[in-house]
Formats: sequence, structure tokens, C-alpha cells
Amino acid sequence: MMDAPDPSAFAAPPMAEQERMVEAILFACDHPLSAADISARLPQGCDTAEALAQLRRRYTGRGVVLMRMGDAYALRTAPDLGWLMQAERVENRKLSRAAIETLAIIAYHQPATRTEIEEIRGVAVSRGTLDQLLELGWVRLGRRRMTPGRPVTFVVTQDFLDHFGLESARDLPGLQELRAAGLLDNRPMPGQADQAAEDDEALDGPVRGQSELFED
Amino acid sequence: MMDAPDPSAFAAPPMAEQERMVEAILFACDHPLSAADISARLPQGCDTAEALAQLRRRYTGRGVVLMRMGDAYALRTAPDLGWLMQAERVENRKLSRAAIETLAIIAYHQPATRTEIEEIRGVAVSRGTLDQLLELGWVRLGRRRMTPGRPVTFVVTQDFLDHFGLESARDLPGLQELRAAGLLDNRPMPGQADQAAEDDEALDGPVRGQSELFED
Amino acid sequence: MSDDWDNIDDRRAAEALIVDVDGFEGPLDLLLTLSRSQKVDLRRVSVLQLSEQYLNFIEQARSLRIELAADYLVMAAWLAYLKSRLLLPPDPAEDGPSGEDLAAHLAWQLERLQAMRDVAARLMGRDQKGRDFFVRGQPEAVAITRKTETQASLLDLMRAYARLRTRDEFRPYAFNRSDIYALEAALERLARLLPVSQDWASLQQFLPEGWGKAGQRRRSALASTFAASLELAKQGKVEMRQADAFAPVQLRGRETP
Repeated sequence: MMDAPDPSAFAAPPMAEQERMVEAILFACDHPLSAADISARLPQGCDTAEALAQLRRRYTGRGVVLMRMGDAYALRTAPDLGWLMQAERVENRKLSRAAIETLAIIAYHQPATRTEIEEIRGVAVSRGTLDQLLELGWVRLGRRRMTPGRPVTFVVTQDFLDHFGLESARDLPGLQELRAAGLLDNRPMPGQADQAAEDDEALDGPVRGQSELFED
Repeated sequence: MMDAPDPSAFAAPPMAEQERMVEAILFACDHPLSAADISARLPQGCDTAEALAQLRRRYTGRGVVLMRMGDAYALRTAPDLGWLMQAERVENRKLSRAAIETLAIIAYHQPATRTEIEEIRGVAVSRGTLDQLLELGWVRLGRRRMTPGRPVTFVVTQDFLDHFGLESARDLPGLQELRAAGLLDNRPMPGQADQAAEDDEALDGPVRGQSELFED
Repeated sequence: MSDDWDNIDDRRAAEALIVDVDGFEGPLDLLLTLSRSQKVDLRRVSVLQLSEQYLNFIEQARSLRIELAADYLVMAAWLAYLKSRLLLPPDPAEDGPSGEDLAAHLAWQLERLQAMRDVAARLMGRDQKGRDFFVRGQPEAVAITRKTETQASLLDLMRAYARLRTRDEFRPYAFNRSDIYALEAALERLARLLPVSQDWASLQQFLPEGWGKAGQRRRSALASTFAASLELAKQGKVEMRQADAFAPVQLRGRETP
């Protein structure tokens, strides 16, 4: 690694160094810069025009080009490679609260039936919520539960694990651990503890959810 | 202007062209891309690893360099030119001493349980410390330890590597010395050996922690 | 581990106190600071001397009526024990680790803590993103195809779950699943049974086992089964009849042409 040139030094850095500096500035800046903008950032005595000219030559025929727009400069990917960038346009959409809660319940209690999800959330699960999770590929159908009505169950997928950086759904922290990690703000009111224990039992009973792993 | 290569062509483009493509893809993106991500966007038959290696050589000593973090790659400005980028500087939330130590312990002992962190620091992990590290995206949940109680473990992330310019957790400063000095061992308190068998921590035996990261 | 999680409250309270003990972060931190006064390599630190220093410190804190966290007192008790093991000739009848072994372990723990602090400082001294090196300032997204990426982080997920499991008191609507027979379940059951029941049979006969007795369970099963039979009748898979008002409802499967 080269030493950082002292910006206050009298003598301008060598041209090769000036070119690197311009390259780094143009790369990191979030908008095109005029030659004057660039000069203002460089040490005294630099020849910005020459550095820009050399940089432009260096990038000729590369995957990246130095473009001039008006009197400003920016580094851009080569226009002929635009087709490579097709997969890039990503619109971010935040998952709805209903969806994230449903997803959380499935992740923590899988395999989980719709009824179980509704029971924990306390409201009906809309068709669209599960559809969305299925479509995202984060949830899939599991085995039917061997109980009256043989309801379908939902489980989380490998994609889900990948997206959330988990090795397995079993690695999700349980309530106690969430609390210990400071992720859980409200603590159950005294006297609510029994209620909570019952709930867990109700779930663990015929269902054999993952909760047993987490609650001890 | 060159013609756009037909992505559906049978023969892979020449290596120089593959290198340009990788250059453009990485240049357009502000976050690290895995070799697999890059391959997925290149035409069939490209040698991504070779293209990356050539690109890395090409950018050696430039104002922008190809950095590797884990199995991912990104272009970043050369660290010695940081002083030119005052305008782009992002103020990081100041981490508490506890958070910094906790981060280091996770990085050097990963996967690390909360109990291990507390044992090393000799004090309880305070509320909000792990929360903060998780939120920064520098730490994530690892696999649960296969010991009684199956405690949750924490490991460092690709974002962590990216932030500190590390190619892999192997490159953590001083790691070899610490290992050689036995300071990454898991040594139970003498006399607690028999009790340790039932204890969360000791079951993994003396070889534990990062070794699993390095032995493949 | 469960112990650790259970008394988290106590520990948090203890933590608040620790901060008050001259800014030391726990007994190990205090020991490490004290060991520096010996001005030797941590590997050659005199644990005996260190124990005395620690015990003196605790004694002093007590005389100043500083309230000490339990951790500090536990460590003090342990060090007092260690001191006695180190000073007294070993008792051949006594099992367990020698004083030297215990002292060596403590020295190792201190060395490890110091080592972690050193590497933490080295880590933070590295070139950092956004401070020393920088990402592409104008990421390009020149796409033709649009892809919607749904954002949700693991933290969101864990918080959602934590929120759900701790707001029982606010539950607007909940029911006990064991006494509810879902419509979907009834539909499935009927659809399965009908092809084999070509004779008229009363609705009650289609109730699932264990649901026909009485009370809420029966009501739920009856309602769901009835609703399910209406749905199947609409689809032409079942015929229904009723002799009179309040007479038993009968149904039979209908062969679909």
C-alpha cells in the first residue's frame, strides 16, 4: 500500500497518483463532478484536466467508462453492457405487519396450520397474506396434520433461511433468549405467566411445534 | 461502440470481455456480490473466478480496488485515499466499549454463545449490546450449540467483513497469535471438569470455536 | 443456561451497580486493572498478590459503604479461598485442583480478557468502510425488468414474534382451537365420506368422532358440517332433504355425471 500523500505538501503528487485520486473521488461521489469540484478536493498544484484525460484513456474499452455530461464527469458502466444490468432493478417493498407476524409464527411453530396462526395472532389470516408468503418462496406447504380434518400445514423454506441468514429455523432464539438479547420490551404482567404457560401447552400438545425447543 | 455480445450465444465470450463484464457488474453495485451472483448474470460458459482474478490484478494499486469478503466481491476506493472522501464519510454510531468487546469476542470465538461472551468479559452482556450488533448487521445467529439447553450462538457476517475490509474471518488481526497462545481455547475452571460434562459450554471438547471455520 | 436467562432482572440490577464501582466492568475488569500495578507480564502476575489487592479493594469499598454487586462479592469469596489454598500446605486427603491450578486458570482468564481487548482495539483501528474506504457512490440500476424485492430483516421477524407472544393481555379475539371444528375440516371430511354413502343419512351421522357428544364441540361440528353440506350441494356433489321444519336434515352423495 502506498503512503497517503500529505495534502498540504507543496509539490503536487506524481500524475499517476493524481489519476488514482480522481478515480477514487469519481467512484465514491454520488453525483457527477465538474473539473472545478474535483480540483477543490485534490491537493494543491494538481492538473485535474490532465488526470481526467489519462483516466479517460485508461478506461477506454473497459467495462466502465469516464463520461462527460455538460461540464461534469462521472464513471459509468459501458453502454454496450447495459444488458448485464437487467436484473438490477429492484423495488423494495416492506412486508406488511400481518405478513411478518404470520411468517414469524410459521417459523417458530412450524409445521403450523392456519388455525394455529389465527389463534396466536388473534385475528383471521387473510388469503392474500399466506399467498404472498408462498409466492415469495419463504413458506411452503408441509405435511397434512393427522388430526380431524387433516388440515394443511405451513413450513418455512430454504429460501427463507437464506434470506434471513439462518442455518435452520431451530436457531431462532426463544422468548427467553429474545428477552435476554434486549429484543423483547414488554414483559408479561405478573399473573399473566400462567396464561402464557397454558398457551404454550395448548400449542405443544397435539402439535409438537418447535416451541419446546425454545421455551426452556 | 461495440456490439452487445449475445448472451444466448453458445461460445463463451473471450476472457478480456468476461473481465469487462465482471467489472461492469461490480462497478454498478454498492454491495458485495458472490461469485455465484456474478456467474448468474454472465453468459453461459464464463469463468468467473478467472475473470475476477484478472480484474483484481488490473485494479491493484489503482484508486479503486477489488476487495474480497468471504465468498463475495466488491469494488471499494483504496484505503489510503480515504482522506479525499470527506464528503462521503458516514458517521457511525459510536459503539460502546462493551459492544466493541462483544463484537471482538464473537469474531474471534465464533460461534459464540452468550454465556461464553459473559465468561470472557466476566460480566453480563447488557441489554442492547447484542441488539445493536445485530441491527448493524455485523452479527447474526449461528447454529444452536448441540449441548444441553441448546444455546443460540452468534457469528459475524459478510457485512462485518466488508466493513472492516477483511477477506475472511481468518484474516482477523492477531488471530494466529491468539490461537498459538491458547487464548482461544475453551478451558474449564480446574475442578469443574466433571461438572463441565453437564455444562453448556464444555461439551464440545477442547477444539471448538473457529477451528471449524479453518479446517476445510 | 436457563438459570442465566431466569435471573436476568437481578443481573440487570447488578449491572447498574457495577457501573457505580468506579467504572469497572465487573470483577475481571477490576482484577485486570489491579494486575497492572504489578508492572509485569500478565503471564507472570502474582495471583496471590492480586488476590490481596482485590480483597483490600473490596474491604475499602465496603468501608466507604459502596454497595457492591454480588459478582464482586462472589469473586472476593473465591479469591479468599484461593489465597488459603495457595498459602496452606496441600492437604493430601483433599481432592480437587491445587491452588496453583486455580491461580493459573485465573491468570489465563485475565490474559484472555486482555487479549480480547487488544484485538478489539486492533479491529477498530482497521480501515473501515465509510471512513477509510468507500462504496460506489452512484450504484447503477439500469434495469428493464422490474423485480420487487420484499424487505424484511431477521430483527423484524424476531420482534414481530416477541410482540405477538407478549401481548396476550391485548388479544382482541381468541378462541380455543380444541373446541372449534373448522369449516375446511368439515368440507374435507364430507367430501371424503360422500362417495361411499349413497343412502340417505342424517347430518348427525357425518359428525367426526369425538365431536358428537354435546355442548360447544357438538355445536361447532354440527354448524361446520351443515355449512359444508350446503357448499357441496351447491357444487352438486350432495343432495339434501328435510321432511319438515326442525326435522332431521338428511343427505346423500350424488354421483357426478
